[in-house]
Amino acid sequence: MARVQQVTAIVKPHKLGDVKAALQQAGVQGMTVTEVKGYGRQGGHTEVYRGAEYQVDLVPKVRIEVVVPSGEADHIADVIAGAARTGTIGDGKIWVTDLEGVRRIRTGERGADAL
Amino acid sequence: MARVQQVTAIVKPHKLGDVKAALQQAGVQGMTVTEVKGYGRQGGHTEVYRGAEYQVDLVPKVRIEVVVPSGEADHIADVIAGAARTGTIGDGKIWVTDLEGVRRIRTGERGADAL
Amino acid sequence: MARVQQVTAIVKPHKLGDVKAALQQAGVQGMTVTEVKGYGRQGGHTEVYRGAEYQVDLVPKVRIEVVVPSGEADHIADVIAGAARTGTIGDGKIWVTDLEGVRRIRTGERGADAL
Amino acid sequence: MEGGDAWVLVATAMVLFMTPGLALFYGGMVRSKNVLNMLLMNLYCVGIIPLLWVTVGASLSGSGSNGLIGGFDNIGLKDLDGSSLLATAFLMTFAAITPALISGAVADRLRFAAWAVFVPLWSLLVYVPVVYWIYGLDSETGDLIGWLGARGSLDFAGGTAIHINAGVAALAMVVVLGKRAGWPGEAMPPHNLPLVLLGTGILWFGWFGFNAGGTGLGGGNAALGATALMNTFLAASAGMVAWLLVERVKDGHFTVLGACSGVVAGLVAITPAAAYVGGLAGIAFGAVAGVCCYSAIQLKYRLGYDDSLDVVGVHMVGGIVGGVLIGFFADSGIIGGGPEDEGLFFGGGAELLLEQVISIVAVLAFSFVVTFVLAKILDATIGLRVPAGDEATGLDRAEHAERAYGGDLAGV
Amino acid sequence: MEGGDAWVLVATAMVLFMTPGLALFYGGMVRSKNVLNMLLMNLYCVGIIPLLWVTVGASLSGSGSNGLIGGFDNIGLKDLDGSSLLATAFLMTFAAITPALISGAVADRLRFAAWAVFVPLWSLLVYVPVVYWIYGLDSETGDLIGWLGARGSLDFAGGTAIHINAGVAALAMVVVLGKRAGWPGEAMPPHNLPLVLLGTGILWFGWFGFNAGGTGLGGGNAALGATALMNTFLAASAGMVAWLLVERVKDGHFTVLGACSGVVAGLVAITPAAAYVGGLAGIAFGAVAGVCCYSAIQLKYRLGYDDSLDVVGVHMVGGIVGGVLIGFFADSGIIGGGPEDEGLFFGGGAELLLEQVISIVAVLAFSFVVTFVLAKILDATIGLRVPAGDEATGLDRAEHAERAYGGDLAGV
Amino acid sequence: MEGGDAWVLVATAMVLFMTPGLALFYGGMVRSKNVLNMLLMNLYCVGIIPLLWVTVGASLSGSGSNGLIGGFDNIGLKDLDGSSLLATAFLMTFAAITPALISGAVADRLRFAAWAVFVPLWSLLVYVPVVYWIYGLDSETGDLIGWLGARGSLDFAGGTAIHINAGVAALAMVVVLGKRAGWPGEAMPPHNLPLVLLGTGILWFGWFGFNAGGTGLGGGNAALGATALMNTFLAASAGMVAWLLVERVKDGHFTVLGACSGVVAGLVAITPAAAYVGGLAGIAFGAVAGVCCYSAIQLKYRLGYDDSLDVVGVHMVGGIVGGVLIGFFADSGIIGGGPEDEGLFFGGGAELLLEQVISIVAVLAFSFVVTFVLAKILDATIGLRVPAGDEATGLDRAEHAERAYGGDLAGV
Ligand SMILES: Nc1ncnc2c1ncn2[C@@H]1O[C@H](COP(=O)(O)OP(=O)(O)O)[C@@H](O)[C@H]1O
Ligand SMILES: Nc1ncnc2c1ncn2[C@@H]1O[C@H](COP(=O)(O)OP(=O)(O)O)[C@@H](O)[C@H]1O
Ligand SMILES: Nc1ncnc2c1ncn2[C@@H]1O[C@H](COP(=O)(O)OP(=O)(O)O)[C@@H](O)[C@H]1O
Repeated sequence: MARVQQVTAIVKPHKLGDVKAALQQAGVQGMTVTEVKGYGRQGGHTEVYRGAEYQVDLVPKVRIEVVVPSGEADHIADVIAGAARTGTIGDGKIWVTDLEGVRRIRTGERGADAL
Repeated sequence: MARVQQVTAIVKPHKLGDVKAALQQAGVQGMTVTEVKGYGRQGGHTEVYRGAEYQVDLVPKVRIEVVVPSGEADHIADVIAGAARTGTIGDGKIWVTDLEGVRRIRTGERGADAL
Repeated sequence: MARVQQVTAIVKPHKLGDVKAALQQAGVQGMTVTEVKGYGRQGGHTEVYRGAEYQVDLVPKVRIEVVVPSGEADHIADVIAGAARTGTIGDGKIWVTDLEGVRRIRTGERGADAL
Repeated sequence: MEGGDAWVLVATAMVLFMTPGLALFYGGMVRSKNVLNMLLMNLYCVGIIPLLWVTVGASLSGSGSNGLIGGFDNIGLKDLDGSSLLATAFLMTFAAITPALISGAVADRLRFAAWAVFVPLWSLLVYVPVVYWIYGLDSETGDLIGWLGARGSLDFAGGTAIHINAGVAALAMVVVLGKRAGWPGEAMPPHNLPLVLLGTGILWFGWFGFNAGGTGLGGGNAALGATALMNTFLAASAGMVAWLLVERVKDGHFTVLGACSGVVAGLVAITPAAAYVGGLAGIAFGAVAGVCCYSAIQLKYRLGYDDSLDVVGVHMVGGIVGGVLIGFFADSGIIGGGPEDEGLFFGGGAELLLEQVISIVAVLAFSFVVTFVLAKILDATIGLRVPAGDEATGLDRAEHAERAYGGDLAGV
Repeated sequence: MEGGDAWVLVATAMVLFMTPGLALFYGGMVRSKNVLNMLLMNLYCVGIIPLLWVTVGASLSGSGSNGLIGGFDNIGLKDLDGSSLLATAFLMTFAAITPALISGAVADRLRFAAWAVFVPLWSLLVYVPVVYWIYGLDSETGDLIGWLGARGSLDFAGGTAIHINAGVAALAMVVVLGKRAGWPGEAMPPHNLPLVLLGTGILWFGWFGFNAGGTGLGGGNAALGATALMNTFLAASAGMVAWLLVERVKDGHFTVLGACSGVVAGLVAITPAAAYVGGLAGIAFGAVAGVCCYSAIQLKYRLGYDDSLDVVGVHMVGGIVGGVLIGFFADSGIIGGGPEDEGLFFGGGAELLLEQVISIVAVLAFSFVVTFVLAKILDATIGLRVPAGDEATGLDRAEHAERAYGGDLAGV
Repeated sequence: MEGGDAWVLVATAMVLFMTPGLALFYGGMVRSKNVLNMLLMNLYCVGIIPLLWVTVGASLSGSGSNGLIGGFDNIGLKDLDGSSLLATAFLMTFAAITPALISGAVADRLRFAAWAVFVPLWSLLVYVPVVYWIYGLDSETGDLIGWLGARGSLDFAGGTAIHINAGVAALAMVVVLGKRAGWPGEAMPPHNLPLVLLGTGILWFGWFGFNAGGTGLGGGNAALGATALMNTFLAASAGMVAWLLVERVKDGHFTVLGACSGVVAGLVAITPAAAYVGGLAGIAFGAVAGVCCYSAIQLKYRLGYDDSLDVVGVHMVGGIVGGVLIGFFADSGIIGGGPEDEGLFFGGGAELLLEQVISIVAVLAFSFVVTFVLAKILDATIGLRVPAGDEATGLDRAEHAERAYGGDLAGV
């Protein structure tokens, strides 16, 4: 059974600050953030250049990765969901993956100690 | 047994449009896209600045993540591969990961319903 | 049992060159790199614009993904850790995930052959 | 062609160039999702204002027979000889950039449709009268007739007419418009500081034409041109150095944004005085402005108005600094004039200083009130503010259906 | 030094600055993988053309004894006095920017080696004769001798000689070169609109020198300079506002790209007319150009030619608009001239309009045919088109071994 | 106002604009984590140097009674008439950009505090005396009295005084400062080549003022202005084409960075000669400089000094090329002068060439030695180099608490 899990969340960019604050509050010590683009039900938008209209399906999103001790994944997902929710379409997804293990590069610590 | 899986694909940037269209056709409702750089057999290229040549090994790629119901992962991988293939070196990889679960932030729906 | 695994490493941007060289040396044929931002113990920094100070918590990091045959994941993690370590806080994390499978888009090869 | 004509032709091009420069200066400071909106707010001013200016603005602000507003003698460029036409083109660039200055304050949240209507109305209702008050000439005698100019206040290139005027209008606008979502808690750092530096460079370059270009009118006066140029140069330099020193002491760092801000602060302050002071006075104007503007900017956090890019702190305050310092540094030996044109440090009494203060207060009050009312009316009719969702998305996409920067995936 | 000399010295610098400005204007519009190629296509023109110009171009396009091509009297700058040397330098900037205009049409797919050869050949075979036809002087009498100029068509600063000429050459090039892979299905949005705005600002600034700089030659004429400047200014403003209105109605949004495009359209249209029209005519030129160029651009989708950045729609069409409107708005009271220099609205007959049309058609036909043949020859020899793989990779990496933007990882 | 006055007013603005241009030219070439530091190093020079210049620099470098250093007659702008004031403002822009040139060499690793002190000290200890040596006038007679100028060497706009001087000072600085971490093994490609092109465009534009602006002083000489302009233009073009050809042959590609570098190399080389040569000589200066500078740059890898952005290879070497070629191409028919002002190709003997070499060697030696000592002293006191951690982090964040580019997440 995996001792650590990865919580991956796709959220709206302007909610990142709130999510970060909520995670800090929840005692999470670290996370990794990527600027991504999402395609989904939210739909994209139209851009127009010199009269030519383009449908742009990809909208800016932020991908958050947090590695946590297995037991906490669900709680952390709750925390993220709570902070990222605006109630409008496109709020994003959260998923959880089992990890085989994690280590801290600096010290070589493993498992939950590495977090 | 996992009910949802993540299909991760690394493809050439100019094939993203085709992959997106193929996924839409295949009924996929969402995906997340990241601009990445890849190192692989394709090799990089040479840049030259004022006579100084540099070997640049990393080439632009696009990373596509699609979370799907477990049963469909292989089919979705086929769809992506079909759309992204140019037959030349550097076309990329696709891999599949089991997920512990997925939820939709907006509604809290879980599993395949969240997609 | 998974035949391939994914090693994910978060490292300092200026160590990427060293990590790439070390992986090449170790015989790794490919990897995928993403520019990300990390929040962690390292802490952020302060920025100041016209007298207004802002605490910026996210610092630039690089995310490296390497898919490897299962047996090699630990060794590869060692290689990355060795090359990325500076001994100072913020050196980053490495984690390993089991994959259900991997394929090469160009040829359709699967498993370790796809790498 | 006289040398003066050549100089005014070039100066017109230089001041025209300032508006795109201002667009980039401001555009670099906003977040990347709002940069196009900022660029267009500025560029639009050099689109609509010239059309207004040649039809009525130039005439109404030029000459007349009372102290408050000019006449219709020159509407539609009627009856202008070559040299008046050149002067009209030159002054048109000033008319265009003045409302553009305001855009910095309302960044990130104003509906473009409201801006499109605001700019010509504001120009007509506020800018045109104020310019007439300060520079308006008697259509018979050619003497100053605008009530502020006639009383004796000095404003060479538009410290009061342009910078104080636009600065206080910016304040009125943001009072009506309200704060940006997230301000001041959320950090909103500049998205592209090299653009800010570029804009600063263009502004500085153009400001030589702005402040010294007028010395080419009517044949031109080379010595006065040299003085105006030197003053402008020194004030910009001193403004930069002063700002860098203050921020080094207060915040611990020398910054690019600080250096650029100091340049602009110094340039604003010397604008009214460019041809009225001599020697090293430009250094004093720049240094005082650098310090005062830096300090003034901090007020917005205390007073709670969200002047996004510090139009009030830099233009209103910098303009006041320059206008007041004229009361001390004006030297009638430079441009010629009587004892009433001398500052306290150059043998004059307090009269000039008093006139400067009257002029400043009059413009502050008039511009604030009219702008405030105009903003309220626009808010009630068109609506000043974009919907909250659009503000979060960013105005470029929501208002203009464009994106500033497209990466490799922009077309998907 | 006369004022006129000073003005031409500066105007030369201003027009020189337009080519980097054009590079940025175009460069911001292409995708990020091709921006360096675009920049270099433009910059190269101010490298190679001056060398050609001083050796033979200036002489062949300057004066001669027949209506078709000039002589060799001034090759290698031979026998030029100071004032002719100044004029040669000024006109050199026009020669340089003309082929650069074409680069926008062929963006994203032309081999740079082909461009490197095309530019001097096209300049020699197309630009030099066309300039002579319109501006060529009799080496004995100094009268207009080029067959179009002598017939009486008017083109003050190069509407026909430069914009129509380059615009139709662009059309010929893209007909031979073919469409970009993916066009028109795939969206190819501009990668950096702030660069486009910056380029627009530089172009506008420089265009004051382009259109009014000639009024400084031979001592200079200040009133004419003022008129040319005012016309240029108003046309740019009106072009912007017209384009913004059209796109607001048609597409629902005001855009930065639209505003910038309108500015350039207005500037193109007023170019041939800058010193031939007066009053508010500049507004008419700009407004008509804004509407016509917007509409003309849409044709490429219907007709199926891939003019990447709308050189045909803006420069060819804008130039035609300006050339034709001269037939209506020309006012011989401005620059002096006889009844044959008057447009329909100013007491003239249809002769001038007819000459304008003849001149336009002649240049359209000549430039298209010669450019088409030249393009075919280059295609058969050097090859015009990059390999498909290079087009997908992007020309910056494939052709120039460079990248425009390097992030933190650029060196790995 | 004379035409010459107008030209100098504009030229002052143009040369002022070059420093932000240089900031962008250099800023685009560094890595994105150090761009603000580069911009500020440059901008700071137009902040601090004018303050120094008007207080003592202009006086000490202007006129005096010995061959080595000027007097205190004009400190604080004392006793300057309008035309001297204009000349002082014009020359102030040269004083400002000279130390800015050095910044390219020390990129990515110099403490800003050290730079802040270095710039005024270097200007006073190196720039001011060297300028006096070459251009210093006898305060009684008005004749050249500086020991190099009096001997007869020629340097029209600052090839030796500015480019060689700054170039060799850059060498001294990097010798003391040491290499960047990772150099030369690690690739450090330019982070923003469009900025480099923009900077090049601004520099080229401004350089017309730099090289030809002086022809407007004292009433102005139009023919000389035309010659200086044409020479400058041709050298830039030829420099670009030469560099492109060399790199095509050696490296297989035409590059944007190469084209821009060639432009600057050509401009540097023609600087000392702008008003001393005629005909097509500008092409020779540019072409030789393009080839020599390209080659010279490669030396740094062989000799192991880390001149980050090739200040030595472009400015020192380009300046030497220009200074030496004067000995061959100088034509006393251009500006007037005796046989001692003629180069080998124009009837002169080797005297001029000899004087050119003496002048170059003197400046190379003096500037290197004094700069070296100054650098050593600063290193021992303030410390020249940022901590290794700051170098890895990047100077923008570490030294200036700013970031050049902020994405959507910049504020979190
Ligand atoms: N199947 C999926 N796989 C991966 N990412 C997805 C998937 N579906 C949606 N996303 C991501 O989640 C974001 C929000 O999804 P969307 O369907 O627009 O709204 P919502 O989650 O509110 O229903 C998308 O922009 C995309 O980044
Ligand atoms: N072992 C690996 N782990 C992660 N990503 C890989 C790996 N190998 C290749 N990649 C990614 O796939 C891309 C294509 O791989 P490459 O070997 O160049 O071509 P191909 O897949 O056609 O053999 C690479 O650029 C890289 O992004
Ligand atoms: N729990 C976590 N989940 C995901 N990424 C993390 C986590 N903790 C840290 N990281 C990543 O690792 C980086 C380094 O972590 P940090 O705590 O600063 O230093 P160290 O690993 O040396 O203790 C962070 O910037 C972040 O990108």
